[in-house]
Amino acid sequence: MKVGVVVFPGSNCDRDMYHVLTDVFNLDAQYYWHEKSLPKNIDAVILPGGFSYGDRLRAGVIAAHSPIIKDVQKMAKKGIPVLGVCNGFQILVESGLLPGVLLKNESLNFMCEWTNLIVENNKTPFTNQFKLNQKIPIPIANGEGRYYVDDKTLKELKKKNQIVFRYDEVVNGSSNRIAGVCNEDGNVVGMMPHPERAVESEINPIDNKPSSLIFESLLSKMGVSN
Amino acid sequence: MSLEPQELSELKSKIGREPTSTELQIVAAEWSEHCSYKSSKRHLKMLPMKGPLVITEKGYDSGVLDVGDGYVVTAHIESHNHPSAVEPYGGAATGVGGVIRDILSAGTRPIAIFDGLRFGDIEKDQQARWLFKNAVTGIADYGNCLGIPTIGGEVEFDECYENYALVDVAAVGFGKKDKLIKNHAKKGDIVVLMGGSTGRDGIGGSQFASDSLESEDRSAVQIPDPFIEKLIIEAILEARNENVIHAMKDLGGGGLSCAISETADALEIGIEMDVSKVHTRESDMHPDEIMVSESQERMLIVTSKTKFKKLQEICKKFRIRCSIIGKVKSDNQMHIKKGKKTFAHLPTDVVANATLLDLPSKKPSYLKTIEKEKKLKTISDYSKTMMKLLASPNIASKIWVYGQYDHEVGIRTVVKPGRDASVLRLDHGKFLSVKIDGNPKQCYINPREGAIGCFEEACRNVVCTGAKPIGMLDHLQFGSPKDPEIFWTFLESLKGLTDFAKDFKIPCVGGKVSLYNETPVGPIKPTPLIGVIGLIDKQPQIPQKIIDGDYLIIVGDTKDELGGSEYFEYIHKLIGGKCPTVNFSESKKNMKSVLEIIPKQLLKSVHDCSKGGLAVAVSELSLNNQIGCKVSLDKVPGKKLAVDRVLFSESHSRYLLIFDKKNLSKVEKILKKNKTSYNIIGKFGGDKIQFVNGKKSVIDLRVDKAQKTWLNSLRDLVLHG
Amino acid sequence: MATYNVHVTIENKPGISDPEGETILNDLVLKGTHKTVSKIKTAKMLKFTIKEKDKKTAESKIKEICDDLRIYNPMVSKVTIDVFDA
Amino acid sequence: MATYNVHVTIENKPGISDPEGETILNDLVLKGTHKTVSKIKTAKMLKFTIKEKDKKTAESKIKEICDDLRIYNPMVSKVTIDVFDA
Ligand SMILES: Nc1ncnc2c1ncn2[C@@H]1O[C@H](COP(=O)(O)OP(=O)(O)O)[C@@H](O)[C@H]1O
Ligand SMILES: [Mg+2]
Repeated sequence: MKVGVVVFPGSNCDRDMYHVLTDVFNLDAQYYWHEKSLPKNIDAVILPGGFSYGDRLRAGVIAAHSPIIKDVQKMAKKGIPVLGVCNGFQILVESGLLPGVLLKNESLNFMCEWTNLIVENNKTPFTNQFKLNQKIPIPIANGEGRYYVDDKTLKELKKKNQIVFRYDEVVNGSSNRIAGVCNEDGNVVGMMPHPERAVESEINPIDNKPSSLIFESLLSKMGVSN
Repeated sequence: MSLEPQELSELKSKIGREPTSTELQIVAAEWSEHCSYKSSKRHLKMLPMKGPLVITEKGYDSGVLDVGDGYVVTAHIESHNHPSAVEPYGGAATGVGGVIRDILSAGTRPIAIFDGLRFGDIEKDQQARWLFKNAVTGIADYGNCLGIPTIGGEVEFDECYENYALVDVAAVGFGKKDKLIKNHAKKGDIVVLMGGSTGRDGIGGSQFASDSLESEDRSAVQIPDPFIEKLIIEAILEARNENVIHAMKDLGGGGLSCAISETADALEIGIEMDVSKVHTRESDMHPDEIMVSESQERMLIVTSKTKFKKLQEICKKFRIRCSIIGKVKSDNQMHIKKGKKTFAHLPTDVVANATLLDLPSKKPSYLKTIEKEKKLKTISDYSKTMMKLLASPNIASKIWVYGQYDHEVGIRTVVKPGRDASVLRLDHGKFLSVKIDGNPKQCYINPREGAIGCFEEACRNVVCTGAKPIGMLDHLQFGSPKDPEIFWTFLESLKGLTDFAKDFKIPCVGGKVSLYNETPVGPIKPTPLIGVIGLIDKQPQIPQKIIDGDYLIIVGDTKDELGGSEYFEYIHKLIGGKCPTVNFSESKKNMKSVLEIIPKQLLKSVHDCSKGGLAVAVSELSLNNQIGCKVSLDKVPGKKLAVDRVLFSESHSRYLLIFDKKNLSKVEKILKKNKTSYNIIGKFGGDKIQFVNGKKSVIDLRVDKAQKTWLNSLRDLVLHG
Repeated sequence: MATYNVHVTIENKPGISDPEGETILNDLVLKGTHKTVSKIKTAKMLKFTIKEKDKKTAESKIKEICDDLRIYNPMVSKVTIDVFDA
Repeated sequence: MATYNVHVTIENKPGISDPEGETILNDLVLKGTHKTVSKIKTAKMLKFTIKEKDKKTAESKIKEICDDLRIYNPMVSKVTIDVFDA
């Protein structure tokens, strides 16, 4: 199956994501520069982390106007799985593909640390291999990672099962400890933590299996066995 | 910016005429201490620079080490002290940018950043707190945006840096040997400037770095733009892959003046350049300003006319500007024009090679008495002392600092910051271990032994991860070299480093000298900073969880060496005493034993003793693992000493080995075989950190309480004063 | 056509917390001797230079840019636009 | 005693580059259809609420706070202070 990794000026986790997709999960991954268009036959799209346009104005907002986003929007509508990680999540939010907004962390600092996620929705293409409430040890690395929605939207998110991941503990002050959400259809998922940094035991000091399920979920959704 | 009178007459006699104003600016920039190393160069030659793994190539700004299987590692170190002292955010950030471009110049991808930070007493001094906080944010914002992990460093506070800051940044790169840029150029090649626009910011910067802060030119502030730098990195690496770069140099101190003259001199060519082709930020810039501007995020590239098209395409993709500013000639001259008009026309060897000085040196008089110890006040409760030390800014956990740095990006970081050296995995199955260390408190008391100690400490940290040291970077930071006493301390440090490097066969692969580090109240303490690069062939020593019943062995003797220790300086406010010295043969023996045990996978953790001595080193293990320990001070090898000396002496060459009891005989076998001095000094378990002397309790602390203090005190100090 | 300076101030809507302002107030200002300050709010400003036929067009144009390009996120922030002759 | 709103605008001094403003201009605004904008400069604003006996005292007090607490670095930034009745 073909996975597109979208690269914006300033993306910096694109190569990490590509490595994980190809070397760890044997997927056919391909980079797509933000000015290019996505091919019709693509099976999944990933927006990796980084600092697109240097996080200027607001993280993700300038990249959200990139030409390729129109294609991502089309793919999303067609039900193709789309994952945004960290800056990728911020871009999805700023381009209206996902609800909410990501604000500066409560500490006002960039935070790089390991934390635990809780799986709240195991129906998405990136979480179907998890048990509900399963824990994932995973690192975060962001300055604007505090997910915010107003109370009304939060109720909606809960009702429509759009909260995908929550932090096990208070990390950055995000609403309802939300770390990742999906769209109403469930095929577009955004998350602040970095799964690509946690799937190899060599660099994961805790346990690399839970994070790996994020990619294995995608494989299973596509009917590929790894 | 100006030349000294004798330099001016020298220039005149060399070129046989009056220099133009542009020529004066160019030569003043290039002959500044910062660019020419005129005070230090003659002496730096003593350092061993060659070794079986060292690859030398003309015109490299970074050291290159062959790590096998067709791969190379590059490394470099830089400081940005003067700018950081007045604009800590921008100064620290642009410091990162500069050293990264040095790594890039060789054609390798930067894969890690290290930062060594020094400020005044943040407990008392609000200015020091402001400098510290903003320097850390500057490094974080720049490195994080680039997506290069900052994986190690150190932070130290000392009154000698009052109203000042030392911000040192080291970087490591990785690449294929056959993709290294082999700097070369031939007549007809073109000279291209790529990256950000040239503006007035930073004018006079390198001169500024060589002047003391009082007389500084306060307009020399550089605004960091990490986004452009990131695009430059990707563009250059793509251009490298397309083989369109003949030679390359980053623009650092001295701007175009230095980059043009040094490139031409190194490649033995001439360069004719037109300032009107430089893309400038403001339209009314004078040629002199263009030549000496230190605007950041710019690279100079030599390529051929035919390859330029491809380079241009790549730059366009990454939305960065590139302009042809000149051409390569064969006359060994730098010829600076604006349109048809000549502004400077000088032989490159004259510009690039300032006359080296041979400055006088004299042993400082303070050293005569400094090793004499004053009587210490008696301490009744060592638990309290210990808590005080754990909360002290120099010993408290630096998590507030490295927690703001993305140390995971690039997915190479195997051993993360917070331990000893950090470890990166490389693409061919090997691992790289790096640490930087300095110790001005000890270097002040004994410039030679102190410098050797920094070198050994960096080696020790790397050895703790199972790596063999393969290269060293040195950064020599001192006050004004015109003061013979300061210059003497510089020479002593350098000689010490040279002796150690030769004896241990660790080549120096790069370095930097930063002089004129003077604060309003005087020179800084001698502050050499040493980076050591280690290589691990198979498996690094990754810290494993220490559990109940694990054994603790100390390798190496504890001596009566408390001069410059945190115990003397922080607890007793005493500057003086005997500086720890490294016994070379003992040091080698201990390294050898540790490096022999680690690959056998017998150990859970290895940690060295450094700041705060044995007491702090053991506590760090307890706090990192949230488990208690009980240590018998009477078992510690070495001559019999008073308990406080055993606890807090900062003797070198000491390692703590932690392992499951069942491995004891195997561990001991190797230690005995190598005739290493060691002893089993304790066990882990329980929820208290306990030091006993015979039956007598000396220290008794609750782990949870101590951990809270150790982890949070630095943050609390920065945020809440 | 005339040139105008247009200042766009982006700040949090009422009810959305401003940790930065609070931190400056509590950790810097109130720690010192400046007890008469009761509140600090942070905002971001963009100063546009724009050429339009009149002040009103300049303002409406900038308003359009702010909305179209999401210069501010309407979920949490609001903008104020002030036009000045250059 | 009266309450004042004091706006402190912090921006880079003239001649010092403003990479954020440039990126917003070139990569966002000019990429769209809004070609009449020729420049964008970013600034940061702090809005203080302060109680002082008069406008002048409020202004000088805020100036003092900004300098003392190093709210901005005079080497790179300049501040503008505007006082309004609350
Ligand atoms: N400025 C910094 N940046 C990044 N990491 C740091 C910094 N300061 C300290 N660290 C990390 O914290 C740990 C402890 O540092 P230090 O006390 O200097 O170690 P050691 O005593 O082993 O030399 C190391 O892993 C080091 O890399
Ligand atoms: Mg250590």
